[in-house]
Amino acid sequence: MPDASTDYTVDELIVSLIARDIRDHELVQQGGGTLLGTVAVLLARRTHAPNLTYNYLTSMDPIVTSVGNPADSPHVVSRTALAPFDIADIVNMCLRGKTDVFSTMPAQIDRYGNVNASLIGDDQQRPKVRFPGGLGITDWTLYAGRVNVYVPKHTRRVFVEKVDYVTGMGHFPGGFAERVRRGVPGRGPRKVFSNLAVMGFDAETGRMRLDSLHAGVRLEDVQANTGFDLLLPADIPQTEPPTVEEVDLIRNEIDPKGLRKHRF
Amino acid sequence: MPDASTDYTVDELIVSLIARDIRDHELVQQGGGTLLGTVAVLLARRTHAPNLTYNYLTSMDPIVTSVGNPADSPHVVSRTALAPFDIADIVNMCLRGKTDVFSTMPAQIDRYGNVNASLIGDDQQRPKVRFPGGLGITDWTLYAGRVNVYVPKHTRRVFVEKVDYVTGMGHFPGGFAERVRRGVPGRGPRKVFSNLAVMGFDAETGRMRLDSLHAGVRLEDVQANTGFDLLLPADIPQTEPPTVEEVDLIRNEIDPKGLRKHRF
Amino acid sequence: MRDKRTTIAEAVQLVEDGSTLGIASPAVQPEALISMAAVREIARQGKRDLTVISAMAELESDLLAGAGCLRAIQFWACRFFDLGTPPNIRRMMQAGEIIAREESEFSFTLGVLAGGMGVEFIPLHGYFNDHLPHHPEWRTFPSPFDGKQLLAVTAVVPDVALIHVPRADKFGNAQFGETNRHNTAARFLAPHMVRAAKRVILTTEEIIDNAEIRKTPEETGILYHDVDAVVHAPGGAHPHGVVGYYEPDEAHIKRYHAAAQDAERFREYLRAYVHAPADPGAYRALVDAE
Amino acid sequence: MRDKRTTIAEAVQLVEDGSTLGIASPAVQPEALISMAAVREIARQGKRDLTVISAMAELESDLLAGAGCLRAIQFWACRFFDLGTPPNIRRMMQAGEIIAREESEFSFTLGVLAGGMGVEFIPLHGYFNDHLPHHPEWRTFPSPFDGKQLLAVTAVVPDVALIHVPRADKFGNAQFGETNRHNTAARFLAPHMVRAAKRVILTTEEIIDNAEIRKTPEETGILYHDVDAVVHAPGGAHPHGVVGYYEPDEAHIKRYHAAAQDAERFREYLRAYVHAPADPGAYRALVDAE
Repeated sequence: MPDASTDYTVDELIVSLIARDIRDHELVQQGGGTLLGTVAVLLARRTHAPNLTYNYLTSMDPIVTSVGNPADSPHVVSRTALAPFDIADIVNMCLRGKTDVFSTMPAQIDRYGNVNASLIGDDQQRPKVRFPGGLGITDWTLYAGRVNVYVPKHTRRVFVEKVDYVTGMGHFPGGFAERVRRGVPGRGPRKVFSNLAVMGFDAETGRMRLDSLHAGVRLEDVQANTGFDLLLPADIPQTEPPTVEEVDLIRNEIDPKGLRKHRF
Repeated sequence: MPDASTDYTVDELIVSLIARDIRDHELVQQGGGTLLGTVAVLLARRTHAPNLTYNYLTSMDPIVTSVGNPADSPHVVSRTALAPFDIADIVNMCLRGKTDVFSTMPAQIDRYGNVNASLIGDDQQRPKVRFPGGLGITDWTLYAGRVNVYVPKHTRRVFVEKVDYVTGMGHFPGGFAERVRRGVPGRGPRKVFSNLAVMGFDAETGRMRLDSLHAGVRLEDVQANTGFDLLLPADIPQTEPPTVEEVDLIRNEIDPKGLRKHRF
Repeated sequence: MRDKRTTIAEAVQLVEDGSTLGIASPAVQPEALISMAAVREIARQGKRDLTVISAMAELESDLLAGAGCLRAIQFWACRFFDLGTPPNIRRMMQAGEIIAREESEFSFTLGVLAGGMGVEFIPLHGYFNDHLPHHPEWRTFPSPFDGKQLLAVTAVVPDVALIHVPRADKFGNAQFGETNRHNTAARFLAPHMVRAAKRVILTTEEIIDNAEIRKTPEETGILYHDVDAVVHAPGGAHPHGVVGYYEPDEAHIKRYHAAAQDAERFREYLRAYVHAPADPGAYRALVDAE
Repeated sequence: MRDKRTTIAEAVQLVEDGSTLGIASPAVQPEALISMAAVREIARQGKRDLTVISAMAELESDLLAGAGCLRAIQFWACRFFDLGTPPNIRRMMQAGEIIAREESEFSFTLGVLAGGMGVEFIPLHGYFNDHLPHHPEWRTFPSPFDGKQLLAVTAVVPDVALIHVPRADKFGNAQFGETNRHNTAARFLAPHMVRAAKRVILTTEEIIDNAEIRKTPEETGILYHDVDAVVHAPGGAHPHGVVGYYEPDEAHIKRYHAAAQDAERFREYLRAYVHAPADPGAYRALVDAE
């Protein structure tokens, strides 16, 4: 067994959790807005998933080993890719079921895993706050194999009873089978990684369920900061920490400038 | 007035008729199977339509001045084109109404201008003769601005009561308006140029009408070789002959090897 | 092919109040095919009630918003580089003054593809989200195969599309140069948006001979028959960059972002950069002198 | 990415009796992306009741017809170079032994586009002709916009697509080389047919390192995730040509055309060129010796 780290930050923990969910040989879709997600992909490739490929903005599987250098910019690394990739390539790859996993950081998420990256407020045409919008979040929650969500600050402003705008579709009341019945190809949200805990979803009801608590976090901390009732398992384990090797790679090789800490 | 030629063959006459129907600045679609059509496009460009453009197989508006030389092959001339053109480019150009005119030589044509390039026989799945098929004839009869048809040998085997297979749609009983009513964008067959006569179509009934007889051809010759009743105008003029200049260009500059005479 | 050269003032007459305006493709720095010259002229002429269709609505849409030209924006993102929602757009949407027709990358792309291909719509399965009520132009219908609900993503057919290119001839045949090679989002969207539109205004860094186009046909991204007006407008992408011609003007972009934070200061910006310069040449002289 | 290299005999096990077979793109001499190596192996293994989907059904479909593998052909043309209808196809269609699913360039292209994009169909307006009754996979339905009749051109989704390329790595990333530049029909159809298919057999002149692919990413036409079997088969397009490797073998094409004129002589051809050579290497040695 690799050594568990005892010296890690929560952003490093979340990178590790996203990375570990990527299996070897999978095809990962990585957006431009979520650098932490990119760090996780690079970590997975350096550890258990050396044969993963990923679509990095405008090219397919460029050779990137770190983030935050001019030499790692999409324009430069695209010259080492398998192929340039345009938006139609991305659409057809995903609609044909080739895209395995995507991660995203929304402004709100509700008990069914619906995510909102569009706006805050009751009136969608006169919102309190207008965000830049969802880009491809809508699409990957519907058409990618699965989606992982991460939340740097677990609060009731993020974990809400009902999102103000469904940018990305979660599960239906009625559970996972309801997606299949309605012809939605993707399996939708799989895990939610916050600074406090890991959450999953219940297959029968589609509702969010607590999976594990991070070290030092109490159940009450999570419940007090969540705007709806989480399903609770009989036993609540502690979240597996990152390994020493993972933390070293993240901190010293992949993201020495700490860009993953944005919004943490 | 330019001098009318008194020394021309029927293929040269038909080239001239197709060419004259092309207006300046029009966009012409030209298939690979009909070299006579290409000769007509090149003639139009050398005479009254210097600003026409044409899609020549896999490139848009290559610089071609003659046919029958290796230097005129589509692969070579495509290097002088405005752009390479693939089948999706052709489809989208035409469906968006940009393609003005096309000419074709079918195996059969009926009174409504339906054309057949597919097969001969009563049973479409067990035909007497299977032809190579229509390629884009179907599409240009539906989506190009208009289509001209030429027939090297005007006989009852070509001009039939009803085509054995509607490869390309003609007019509907009910006339030109019926195409509009059914949402067919193109105006369909405009003229039929045979070795005996020029025919058009009646706007009210969609039926084929005799427009003019070639020099030396009698009405009875046409009627005897047509498998249905042609509408007849009150006066039947003689077909305008090509000019001396046109014949000279066709014969000596554009098609000195006489490739236009295929099937004549 | 006809000579379609004209002035930007003439070209923009093609844009009628109330019409839809297609932005050819998003800026992916340091490259853009965005005709800021046409955008500024539209603002200058005070067009009203426009709907902008822009995959990633950014400075160009924000300028039109702040100038009071817009009724709605159709987009998959509206963001100002890395600085969040564009300031005028944010303020005006939050005041309910501009309609947000947000959609996703896939629906936007399929709509533009349908428009560029000349088909009525493209059917998309399993599309559930809150974009739907904000797109009255879409329809849901049962699949003719299995009866499951499909979304008809209506073909995007802008009344006018705008594009700025490195090189074009007087007929409107245009080549994207280096932009075509790196900006693969532009490579798909720009030609399709241009094809999809009823009318196209093309501004260009250089007007070149048709014979030049024919020397490198494989570089051609837009053909003459899809273009209605050709305007020679060097610097016409500013403050965006055009690869091989000029870099993005980061200082100007910052100045814009600061000015757009409130309506009064933005009126100043418009006076200085949209209304004062008589034409794209005068605008260029102005920003070159800064 | 996984190593997908295998033998042609193994690869062709992916083709089940009764399935549909996509030919990536038509031959436009002197270039082809047609995997004759796979076609010959399919004939050799005696597959039955296949439906070939080939824009311009030519020698490859004719060989499968003559070998008794075919139930139907879906095509926009079936012609043997400049020599009219391919001989076996002509004879067998005239005997009612092979179903002709003729359609047009536009419907075929839109069907392949739909398959490659992953949408159910593309709607086509105003499509009237005699192709319709021969396409039970199509549907007509009222437009959700104006109620006018539309044709749903069903996505082409072959059970297996075949393609022969100049260069590929062991994962299936493939580059078309010169063929991609001149054969613009292939440029569109080939990648879309490959994407559209459920399984893809790729044969290649050369297996190159993945690092070689990454030196010229802009040349890549097919990505590994769309490929199921990679077979090193030099000469695998013969008697078609592959630009930069070999010219079309006109003498062999004439010999084929003569042999296919009657069933008995064609059985001789099959014995000599399909059944006698043990694998693509033996076939190549045979035709090289002629």
